[in-house]
Amino acid sequence: MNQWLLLGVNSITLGGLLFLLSAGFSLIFGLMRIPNLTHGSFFMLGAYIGVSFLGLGLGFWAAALLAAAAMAVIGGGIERLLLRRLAGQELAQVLVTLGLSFMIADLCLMIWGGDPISLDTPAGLSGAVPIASIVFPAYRLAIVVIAVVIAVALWLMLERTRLGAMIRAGVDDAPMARVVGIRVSRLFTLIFCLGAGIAGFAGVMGGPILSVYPGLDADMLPLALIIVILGGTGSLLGALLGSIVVGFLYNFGQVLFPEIAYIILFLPMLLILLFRPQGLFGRHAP
Amino acid sequence: MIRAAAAAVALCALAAAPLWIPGGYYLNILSQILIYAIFALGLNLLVGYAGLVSLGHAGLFGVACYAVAWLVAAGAGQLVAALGALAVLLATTAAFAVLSLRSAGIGFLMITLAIGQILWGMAYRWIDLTGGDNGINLAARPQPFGISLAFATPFYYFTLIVFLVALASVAVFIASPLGASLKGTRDQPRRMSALGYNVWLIRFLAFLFSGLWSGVAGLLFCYYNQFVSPNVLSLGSSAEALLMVISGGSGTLLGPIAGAALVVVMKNVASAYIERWNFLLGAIFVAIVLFMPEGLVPGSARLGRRLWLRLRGVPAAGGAR
Amino acid sequence: MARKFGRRSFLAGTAAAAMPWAPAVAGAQGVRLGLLTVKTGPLAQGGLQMEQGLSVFLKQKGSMLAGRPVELIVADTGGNPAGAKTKAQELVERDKVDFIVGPLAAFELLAISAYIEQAQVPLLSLAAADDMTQRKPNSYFVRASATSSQCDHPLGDYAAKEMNLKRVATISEDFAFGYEQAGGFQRVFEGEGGRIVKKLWPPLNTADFTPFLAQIADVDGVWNGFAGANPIKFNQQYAGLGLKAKYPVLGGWTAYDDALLKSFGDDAMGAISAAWYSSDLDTASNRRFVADMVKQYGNVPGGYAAGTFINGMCIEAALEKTGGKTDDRATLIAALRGVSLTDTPRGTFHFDRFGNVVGNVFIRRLERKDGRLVNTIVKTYPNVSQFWTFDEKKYLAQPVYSRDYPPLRS
Amino acid sequence: MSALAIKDLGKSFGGLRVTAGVTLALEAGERRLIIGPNGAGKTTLFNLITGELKPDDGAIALFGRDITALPTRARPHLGLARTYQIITLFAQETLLHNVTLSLLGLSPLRWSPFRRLDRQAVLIERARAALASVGLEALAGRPLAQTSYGERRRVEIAMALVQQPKVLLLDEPFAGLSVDERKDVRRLLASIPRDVTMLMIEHDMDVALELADRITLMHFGQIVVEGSRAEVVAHPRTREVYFGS
Repeated sequence: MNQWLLLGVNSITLGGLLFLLSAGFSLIFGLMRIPNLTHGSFFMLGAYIGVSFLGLGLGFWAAALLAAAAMAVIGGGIERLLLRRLAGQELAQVLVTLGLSFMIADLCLMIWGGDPISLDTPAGLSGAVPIASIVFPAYRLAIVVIAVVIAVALWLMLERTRLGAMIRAGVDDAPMARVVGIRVSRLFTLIFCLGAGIAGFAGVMGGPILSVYPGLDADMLPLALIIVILGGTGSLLGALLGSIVVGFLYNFGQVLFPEIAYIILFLPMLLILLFRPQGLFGRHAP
Repeated sequence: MIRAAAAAVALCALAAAPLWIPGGYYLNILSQILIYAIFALGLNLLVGYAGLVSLGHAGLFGVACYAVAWLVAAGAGQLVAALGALAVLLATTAAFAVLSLRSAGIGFLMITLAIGQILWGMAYRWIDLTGGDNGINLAARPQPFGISLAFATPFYYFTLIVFLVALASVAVFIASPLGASLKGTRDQPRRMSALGYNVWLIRFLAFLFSGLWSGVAGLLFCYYNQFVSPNVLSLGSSAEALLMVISGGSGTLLGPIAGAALVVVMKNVASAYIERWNFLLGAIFVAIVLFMPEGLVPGSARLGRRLWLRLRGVPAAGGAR
Repeated sequence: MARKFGRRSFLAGTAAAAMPWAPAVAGAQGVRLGLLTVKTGPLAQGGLQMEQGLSVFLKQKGSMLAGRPVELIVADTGGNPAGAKTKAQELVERDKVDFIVGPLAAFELLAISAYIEQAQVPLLSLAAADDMTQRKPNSYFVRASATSSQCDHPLGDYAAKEMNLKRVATISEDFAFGYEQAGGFQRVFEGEGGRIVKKLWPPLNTADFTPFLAQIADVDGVWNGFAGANPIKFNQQYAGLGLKAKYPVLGGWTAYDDALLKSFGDDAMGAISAAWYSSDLDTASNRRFVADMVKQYGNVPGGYAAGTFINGMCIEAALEKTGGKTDDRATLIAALRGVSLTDTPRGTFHFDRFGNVVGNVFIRRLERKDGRLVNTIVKTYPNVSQFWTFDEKKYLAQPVYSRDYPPLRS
Repeated sequence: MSALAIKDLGKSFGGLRVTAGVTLALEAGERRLIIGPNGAGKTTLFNLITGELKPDDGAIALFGRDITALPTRARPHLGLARTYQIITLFAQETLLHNVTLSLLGLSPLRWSPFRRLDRQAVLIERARAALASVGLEALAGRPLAQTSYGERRRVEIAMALVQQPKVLLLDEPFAGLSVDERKDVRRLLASIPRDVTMLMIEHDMDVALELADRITLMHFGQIVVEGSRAEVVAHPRTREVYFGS
């Protein structure tokens, strides 16, 4: 009984972390139609930058926010200098995003070395919280809260602000948005900053659970892809629900079907692609 | 004329490689380039000519690799093993194609990625068949017509012959009516249906052809390394092949070959001198996108033409249109 | 930079770059040493330490072994089998090395095994694949570290006899290194009356171990065989779920390697591990080795650095036996396998007839001393063979440890 | 037997009915003009006839054969060809290659992976002749991307004609053309053999009416009026549709 309760709670908390990972990916993919294969690298680089800020004596939250800011700047720079020229050129986008991920991976190895680095759980959240018959790490529960806060903030921004209206218009029909005078190119840069920033923030938030190590990028990127495929592209709600579905699939799948542990996420992803290409919650096929 | 001459020179240089490349080590590197070039030629049929970007082709490369190693280990003769591996490969490719051709564009890419990852997972977990991460050893290379391929030079010639057959077959295909149809389905799939073409079947045939050469490359790779492990099916391997095609110039005959040479040389030769070769390789990819987004081969041709015109005193702009 | 021994001198490098096919010219009577390691990608952590360990050794020797100058050539395999094969060929055919140290991973070793046998170059690897010195031996292979299961046999003994554990769950990555470690632990532990109640196998790229940890209940202890960066993640998550307070945790050498200590927080405190090397060991050569590693790289060495350091010692000892000669490969490998050393960073050891080490295995407890984490040796099993106390013939007649062998008793 | 017979054809997108109960019959050799305001469902009707859209209900028959369930690709082989209002050609290829592709679509040769396309003299000559018939022979070797809009319209028509269709669907063949270009295209359409059945969507009544035998007026996905030019113009519903009174 405890086992199932623990798995259930963990499904939701893992979903929270995965939402932080995939929200930016989904926004970028939805608005710009760019499969950003650098997203895992953004997550890892953010985490490493957070490590350096922590090393300077900053607190956990300050380090996380500064890492997010740094990643936003880096992401914006990448969009301005590289991706800007490649609108509609899928192959060139694949080449440049993969090339960048090679560079970032090797750069991290150069700067931070190969040893895994663990981030300490922030003060005040290092304990455990009793939930019915189990205890659960407070920090993981806090991640759910943060994910919800970010989801709500993003939702408000998308639904209630002028900027959000412009973004939605851009997602639905970029050429039309241009015609009605929305500066889509500035919007793209902004979305890329936002997406990279959230990914960097997620990297730091994941630190106390996943630690930071070379190869973290490659472990994370497929998860972001799976979430966006399962949830449906370009919608925030899709990313959120997709994350929670992946959380549940992952937790219960590993226990119930240990024989297919290696493909526990890719098999559902394939089935969705084949039979419901718009994703579980999406309206349009990618 | 110039093209024919250049092709003749390249062919002579390749045929005489054991004479001008001293030492088996560099000849082996050249064999590896040719093996990856066959792989990239196969992948390019889909990526470049069908407009279908696959991130799962290492799965096909790997299936052929495993099939031949497994069959030889199970006691089959080399010829039977090779033919059996090709049969397994084509069956796998057909299934792969039927599933992934339900979609195009990003959907196709994601389906191929998922299937590739599933094949990779199977290589790790279906230990009875694959040996898990310990892999399978291939006891010996084949001996076609009694000629041993154990050493670098005969193996190189064997690979070169297969490479030339692959190159010729792709060249013939691209110039054929079916090749033209394939390019049509890449540019205007709906229009092609309205013109009377069976778009799905054309893509399916191209997928089989693409899978065939990817798998043949896998066979050669298995003969070369005499070892196969799940690494060959990894997402990284699929991405690497795709990078070869795109960096060299997708949709061109020679592009994938140049891309294969770039990646193999960076990984195996440059890495002996440059500690941060991985960073450099990434930087080269980014630079290619910046300076010749169409890829190395067409990009160099364009720059070369411009340079030629400038040398002859023709203003660069006048030469273009 | 301390790395200067790690690579060829800048001049040699550029000369070779200008004429890449020119086989690098050997120094007067230089011994050429090739290091197959991983410097890019996820495995670089251990790979960089391998280079550090060998560099420290050569620096201590002034790059002279048995009166001959030594040239070290480092090759980066990229951490994949095909890369290992190509780089092995580079070292053998282009650089004409006399010895190869490395590679790191079992799948790299298995990919080059047949080639090494054919090229007849002595290979000193840290890769642990059991069968390389058991059912599929290679006559040019020497392993001074340990097989996968070699440390876990005594750990099983210790868990049953000294910790009095009865019911243990095992968790390790779902691949051969995990199976072989877990198999070794299970066999000895169950032979001494313990019982493995659950075997958990998270896939290699598992981000969150919680679904696996959730299945652990009703045990006395948990054994883990993680490697690379996973031990950090595992111990964080294990402690986070409150399991650490309930069930003591044990692990193989890679799970609590000394080089990881700086990455662990308090989460791992109290862990019992079995290792063939421990920086805590008090021998003259180890004190000097640890001091040099800390001085030059700021790192307390773990198994990867110690492994290549000890490999260097073996090479030196072999060269001294052959009078510095390397031409006769049969004599050379015989000399290498005949090496028996007393003062090494891992203490006394010699090789068995398969070229695998017979030496100490240390049982350590992870503790905090003077503010930093250390593995304190609590018991030493001397002269541990890869066959433990089993009869070699009977041992080899059984299959290699795998996911399902030994089976879980029901 | 009608050349093209459409019965009770219906199509909805979501809740929006774009075609409802459309029934239409074209006799062999008939030239029919379809008119109607934007959004009347004219192009949707074409897409249903070619199979690019699947109808929700109703049936389509070509020379008495029910083709409702037939895939798009099979219909050209039965003698159905069309042009597009929004030009969808092969921009990187030459004009000759564009027309050759159209011709190849009906030839078994299209499955050959061995022969060289550029050596299929018969095929290429026919394509060249088709280009000549629309007055573009001189531009045969030019990439399509380097031609004018009017030239592309004519390539569209050449591609349809080269398939020697029995039923030809023309979707606004005069759209966006200059006065001179209109004349050329009109002459071109007038020269199509009389046995070819033609269904044409066109807003430019002046040019279109000369070509058409009968006119069908569509509005909100339904056929409102059908008859001769005079009948349709005189019909009160026509005024209603166009003038809203």
